[in-house]
Amino acid sequence: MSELEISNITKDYGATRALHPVSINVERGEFVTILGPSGCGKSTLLRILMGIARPSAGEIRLAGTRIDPLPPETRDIAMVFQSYALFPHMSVGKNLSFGLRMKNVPSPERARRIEHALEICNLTGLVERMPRQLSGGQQQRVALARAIVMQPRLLLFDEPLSNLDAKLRDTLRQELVYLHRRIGTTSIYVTHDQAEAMAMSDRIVVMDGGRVVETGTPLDLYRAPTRAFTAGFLGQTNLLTADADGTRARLPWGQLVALSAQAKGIARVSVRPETIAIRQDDTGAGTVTSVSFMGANALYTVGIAGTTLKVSQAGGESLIAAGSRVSLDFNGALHLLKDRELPEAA
Amino acid sequence: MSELEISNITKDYGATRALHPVSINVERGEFVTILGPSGCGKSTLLRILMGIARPSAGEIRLAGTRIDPLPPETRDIAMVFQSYALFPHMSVGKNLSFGLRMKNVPSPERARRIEHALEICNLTGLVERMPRQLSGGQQQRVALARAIVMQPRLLLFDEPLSNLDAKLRDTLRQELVYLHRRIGTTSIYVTHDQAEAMAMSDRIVVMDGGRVVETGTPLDLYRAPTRAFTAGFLGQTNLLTADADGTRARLPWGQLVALSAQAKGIARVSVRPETIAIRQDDTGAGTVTSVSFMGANALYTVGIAGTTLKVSQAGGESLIAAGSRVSLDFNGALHLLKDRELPEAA
Amino acid sequence: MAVVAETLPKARARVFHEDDRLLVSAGLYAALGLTIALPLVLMFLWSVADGWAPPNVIPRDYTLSRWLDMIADPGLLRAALNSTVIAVVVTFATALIALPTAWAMARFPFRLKRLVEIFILAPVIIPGLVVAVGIGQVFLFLGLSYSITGVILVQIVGTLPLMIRLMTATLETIPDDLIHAARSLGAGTVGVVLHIILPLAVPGLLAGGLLSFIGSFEEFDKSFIVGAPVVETLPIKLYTFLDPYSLQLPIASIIAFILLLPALIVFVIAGRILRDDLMAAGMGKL
Amino acid sequence: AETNLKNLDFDLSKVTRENFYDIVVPAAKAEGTVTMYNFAGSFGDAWKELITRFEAKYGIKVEYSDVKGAQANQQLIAVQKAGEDAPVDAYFAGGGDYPLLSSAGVVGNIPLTSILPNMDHYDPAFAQSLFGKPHGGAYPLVHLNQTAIGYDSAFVKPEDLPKTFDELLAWAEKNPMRLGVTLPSKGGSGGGFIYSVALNYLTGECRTKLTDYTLTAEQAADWAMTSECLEPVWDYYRKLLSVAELTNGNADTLNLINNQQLYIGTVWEDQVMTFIRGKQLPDTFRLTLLENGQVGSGDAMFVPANAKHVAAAMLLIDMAIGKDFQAWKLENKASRSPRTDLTSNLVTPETAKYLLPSSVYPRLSAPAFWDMAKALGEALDEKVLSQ
Amino acid sequence: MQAALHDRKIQLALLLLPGVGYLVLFFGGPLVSALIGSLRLDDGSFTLQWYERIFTRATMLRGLQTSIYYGVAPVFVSLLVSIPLALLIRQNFWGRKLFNGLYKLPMAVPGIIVALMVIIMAERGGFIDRVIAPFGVSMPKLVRDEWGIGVILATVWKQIPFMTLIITSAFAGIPEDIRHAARSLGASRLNTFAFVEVPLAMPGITAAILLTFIGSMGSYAIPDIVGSPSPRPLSVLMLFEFGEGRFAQVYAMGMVLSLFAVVVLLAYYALTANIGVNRAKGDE
Ligand SMILES: Nc1ncnc2c1ncn2[C@@H]1O[C@H](COP(=O)(O)OP(=O)(O)OP(=O)(O)O)[C@@H](O)[C@H]1O
Ligand SMILES: Nc1ncnc2c1ncn2[C@@H]1O[C@H](COP(=O)(O)OP(=O)(O)OP(=O)(O)O)[C@@H](O)[C@H]1O
Ligand SMILES: NCCCCNCCCN
Ligand SMILES: [Mg+2]
Ligand SMILES: [Mg+2]
Repeated sequence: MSELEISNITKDYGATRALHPVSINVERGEFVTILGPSGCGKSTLLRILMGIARPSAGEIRLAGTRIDPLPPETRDIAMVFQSYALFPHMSVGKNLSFGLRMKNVPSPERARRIEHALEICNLTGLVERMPRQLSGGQQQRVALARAIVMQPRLLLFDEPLSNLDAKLRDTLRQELVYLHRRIGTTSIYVTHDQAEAMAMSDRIVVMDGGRVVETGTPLDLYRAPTRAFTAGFLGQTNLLTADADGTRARLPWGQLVALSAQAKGIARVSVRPETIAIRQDDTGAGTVTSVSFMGANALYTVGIAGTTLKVSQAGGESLIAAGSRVSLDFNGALHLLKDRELPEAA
Repeated sequence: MSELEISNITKDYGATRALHPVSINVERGEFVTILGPSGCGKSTLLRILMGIARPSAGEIRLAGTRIDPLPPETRDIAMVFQSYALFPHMSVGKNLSFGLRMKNVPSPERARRIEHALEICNLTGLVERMPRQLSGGQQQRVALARAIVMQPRLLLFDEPLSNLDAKLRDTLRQELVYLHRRIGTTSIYVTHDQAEAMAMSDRIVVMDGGRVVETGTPLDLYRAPTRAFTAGFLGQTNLLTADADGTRARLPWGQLVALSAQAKGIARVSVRPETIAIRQDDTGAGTVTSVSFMGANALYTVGIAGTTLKVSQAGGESLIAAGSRVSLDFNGALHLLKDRELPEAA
Repeated sequence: MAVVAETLPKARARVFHEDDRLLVSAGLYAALGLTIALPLVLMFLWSVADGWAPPNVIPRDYTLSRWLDMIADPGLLRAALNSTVIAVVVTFATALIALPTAWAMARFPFRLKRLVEIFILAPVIIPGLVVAVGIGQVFLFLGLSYSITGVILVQIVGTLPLMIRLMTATLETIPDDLIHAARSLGAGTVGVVLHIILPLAVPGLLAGGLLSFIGSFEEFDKSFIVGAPVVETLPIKLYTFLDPYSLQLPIASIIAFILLLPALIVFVIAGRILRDDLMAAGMGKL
Repeated sequence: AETNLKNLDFDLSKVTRENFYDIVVPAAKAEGTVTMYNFAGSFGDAWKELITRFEAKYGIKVEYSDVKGAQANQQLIAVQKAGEDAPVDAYFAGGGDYPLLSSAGVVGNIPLTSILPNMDHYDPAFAQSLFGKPHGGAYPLVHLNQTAIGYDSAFVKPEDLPKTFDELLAWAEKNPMRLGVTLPSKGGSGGGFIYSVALNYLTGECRTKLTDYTLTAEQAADWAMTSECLEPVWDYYRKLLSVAELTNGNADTLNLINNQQLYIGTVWEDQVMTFIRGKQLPDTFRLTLLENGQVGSGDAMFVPANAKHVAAAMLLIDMAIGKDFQAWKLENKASRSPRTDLTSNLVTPETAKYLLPSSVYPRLSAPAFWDMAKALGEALDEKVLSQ
Repeated sequence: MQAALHDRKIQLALLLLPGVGYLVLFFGGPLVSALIGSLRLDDGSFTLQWYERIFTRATMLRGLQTSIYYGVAPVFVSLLVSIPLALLIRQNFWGRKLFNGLYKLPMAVPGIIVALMVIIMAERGGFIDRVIAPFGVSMPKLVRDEWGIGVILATVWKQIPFMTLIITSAFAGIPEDIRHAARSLGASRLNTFAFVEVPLAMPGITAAILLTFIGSMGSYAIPDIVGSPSPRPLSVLMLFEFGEGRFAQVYAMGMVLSLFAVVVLLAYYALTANIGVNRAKGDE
């Protein structure tokens, strides 16, 4: 029995179906990210878990108990909102004690838990402040502290970092990971940022159009996605069709590469830009059409054999100028996609 | 004579100085990015260029003519706002024709230019739509089209992509680069996103606290920053002090490395995570304290000789587990920073 | 099994359900019927009742003669026409006067703003009678008494505060960037006002215009003291019949209807275009 | 008398009852129009009747306005002060307003009662002075009214009908909250009633003071507020109001009677007729007067000193006091006439039962003294109601 | 000239001029003349007698109390109706849009007509009385009654839409997430309402309270018609004084009423100063 069992949850808003039957199991202590583009139903699912929206069908069990009919305040779940949703009329301390008072936690215990949460979230000294007197990052941490002070069975995060700027997002992402490691609360984290998902999660659930597309560890999903959607959404990729002759397939520039699994005929594969080596070569078959310097690496687009490929060059000490002829080289195994067709553009 | 000459512009808001004398030259057709953290004065500078704020001192010349005393409507400058600032009561077509009508461009010419702008910005078919009927990305493109339809001498962008989600930001960033290549208008682009700045610009002006810190091409600034601030703001880095003996310096793990310039005593250097090679080594001096899988690479923090270093491993086919002992190896030349001190944390 | 059955229904009952919707509807509309529709219907019955004494719950005999008498009065039409013309002029003039000031209130930070705000609110606070009597004396001196111009001028004192407040609330919602964008696209001050500010101020202008129109159409105290009986508006013409000391229910009911009908019609029509948040911001925020 | 009229277009001093029409009619026609104010809400239909007749006879257009007495008075005073022309030529105004209007110089000095042909049967009691204040004929009443006790005979048996103020109090004590007394400051039937109570209970010097018409409004107010004389009045009211309903106006009292909540109330005779005709009172409603008298009054029509159409105004007033119109008014509005040749005998029996019976009227009609009544009303508020 | 127009201070003055100037001229002027008038005898000499009358006459003193009572009591009753109503109409019930337009109708009904309706409906022997008479019950006294219930009913009837409109907006201004956050932290609906929603809607609610208080304290048609003949509120007494032509007294009473309203307003500002946010935006 998993800690959280989401079984065949659907949600209809009038005629539109926001969630097709969705089933997800989360183990105790796991940090699971739900990743998907805007509008794919991530928030809807979280809200159903929290109890502030009701499912049209399906059931949810937390630690074996069915919770979907329960009102939110009885669910033992806490949530960190994208907007933080701090109570603007309460100080940081009051925000933190609110939930404990609602659950009638006795005063000394309350003080102890608040103290602890403040410390964990680096908020000591800010107890008296009002939310509007805090920076975005501090507000974010208060929202987090307010949730963990409840010591819930399940923690939900709805894109909690998306309102922060890049630098701060990086810092807080790190802090969140440490925090989870420390308190170990089972967590579901919603985001549309693949970097965030990969950096933080034990497991990623990829969603699209109200459906679960694929589930796996960040590594598995990045390296061996089985769906074009996953491949394209988790980082950059080249979605290609290759002629397979059983164990090997031919890439557009003619190279023959081993397949991870047997296939014959048209094989659909995803080739990551960083798995292709690029080399300036006046007799090469490809032409660089653009170069983007990204700091730690350079990103090229290369026209070759009628297709355009993205190629990433780590370090990129010496950039290859646009217009140069290049030759490409893939090494590794090709992972087959299970989609029937590839999308028009990645 | 540069196309745009910004000379000693200062701006005071009451007692606070938002801009210390700032001077920047921009060449004809150049795409210059102003990069800096929130509140460093980027928008203030843009607003002064546009004419919607007035400088406290200094002067601005565009194509040789002094423009700072002119009202905005007579400057040949167009701006793309962070909030898009589309006129909500006008259709896409009306938004685009507004400026042309204000400048009394005759009707057939108007139609031609709008047609062209729509096409360039991939907006054909949306002329009749109202702004609220467009997605964020589409709104962004309309804002852009509205600016370029004016065929201004100078285009200003104030964080035009910051309200979009990661995936869309990538796409539009690309489109903007292509567009600039096509129309060639001199452009100033403001952002606090270093990846954006590096991927797009001919030249980056790094600002901090109302001052220009450093100026240079993305490559130069990334590889050989002269300020700790630049090094830290453009991508990840390790800011270290090293003992220099003239031509070489000793890194924390003992390795002796050549310096790009002569130095003696305490040398301040910036070491990029991707320039350090990491290798699992049971006898190594370092210990991995955390691992983040980032897709195309893995990011480690390594404790070594009393300091904590960030190390990036490209590809990262086989991740090194946290807790493992590792040895590090830097190869390349160390670039000296010219700061007196290093900041506490990068 | 039994445990589940026990907890489920209780939890379900706590949320707003499809069935409650009808109940809420029924309750609200019943309340509306009893508190608004019923009094109006009864008032109408009084206006056509030919005697209505206890124990009759509804009148036994009816007559239209009072209505006919009332409507036959040519003065009524003249007063209605006066009222309409005055209300239209007042509405436009109020908007015109209010706009620049509202712009300043919405857009300029300045030190005495609170004070100016209170001053603009003051006509709502000070009893109209005091202002009217004071203004009556001044107007007599200026030769504005008993003229349509005088009535219009004095009514604007009453309509201006709300219009300024509503317009301020509306103009506050226009992002600075829109104006900057317009200027960067070559629009001067006139262009910005004409093409950006005015169109975007329309919701506020509608709300303020509507309230000004009704406010003017119904205004009694000030118009009466400044204009009556030389300038007769509908309320001036009709309030004599509503004199509390000699008020006859049948006639008062007719008058009430004549006074109310235009306002009600305008209100119902305008209910669709009025934006609650703007109204609230203009009227409620202090 | 020397004239204070500002816009005379004919020689007023030459006008006599005999040559009136010869001089005034041409002058009035030359003026072409005449503006009239009516202060009494319930009199609109009567004036409409008069105007129809007037316009038909003389071809002079009447601009008619209903006004509020208090405001119109203030308006005329202000206009007079400002030296402008009056907006009105013939003003039907409250009888009690004469002291206010005359002291402000608003009333045009025209001896109307001496020169209007239709005033040849005018009651001498009102011809030269009104309630003790001389007006030289300039402020003639054109309508008399009477405060009274009204009752629903369906509930009050003839043998129980109070005939004196003491009996009224006794009746009220026996029938709590069935008697309605109009608050003096909110309706003349209440003001008339309090003055009548005072007339009933005051004697000797106190009564002399009470009926001293030379007192100004302020003097009356002072006396009412301070004099011991009025103790019996306050005492009567204290007892009465503990068992009676104090109402918010004449109409309020009548409305409660129509609702069968009150059986007896203080009323105006003419207003009762209006309500009867409008079926707002039961046809069992009857009137009476109490012994020692109840206040009778009247309202005047005058020409303001700065009126623009003096001749036409005089002509209109002349027709208003004409026997035909006065008879019509009595029959339809229970408006009594200051003409000595017009009595209730001329009224149809159907109307007569709603008028005061001739056994009490005019026998028990006492002249009004509105400044004093008002003073008593304010003192009542202060001494009884607010304690 | 051009330069002058660029000066922010001059721009501000020019923009404020139409509205503020108008009010100074046609409102401030008469007000000042009223103030002066309230301090003068007929012969022009200074006096406080008109104010003295207000504070020494029992009728006037009780009138002032009554004014305050007629200002305060309806506000409480309106709140009792408006808050639940505001909560109900934000639900998604059938016919909501129509209701939203209809419930505001009383805002367009003049006070005197409201008073008329009360007489028709609630007067003893009136409509309701007649309806319930067959059941052997009768209406309590609601018109002319000592507690001014008729006045309160009529005033409340007129106030409710206004209050509800403002309170609805105040509640609508609270982000949904905040409510959800409270629920997720274990607060029941009721607790969420009491500890989160009400405090957050408070600025809107207090503003509504203040404006309705000021409005009903100064109204006279309703208390004049359905109020008790004694005591009468200052506003009604003021009208009476106007009828008597005692303008100085009218002015003095108006000043006292206004002063009271202004003091309440200022007290409100003082109390809420720390909550208030400066709404002004500035740019060049
Ligand atoms: N209250 C609602 N009524 C109708 N449709 C809704 C409602 N809430 C959400 N939806 C629809 O359901 C779908 C899923 O929405 P949801 O908010 O769950 O997306 P999301 O994945 O959280 O997106 P984002 O990343 O933009 O937050 C969308 O198509 C949305 O338009
Ligand atoms: N109107 C103003 N009045 C006072 N200070 C201002 C004003 N506008 C900007 N500032 C201050 O000037 C400084 C620079 O602000 P600016 O908006 O130019 O920063 P920025 O670099 O654009 O930041 P961001 O990335 O957050 O947009 C800040 O400290 C800001 O607080
Ligand atoms: N809507 C305002 C209603 C004012 C009524 N005034 C009546 C005055 C009677 N003298
Ligand atoms: Mg979402
Ligand atoms: Mg900015």
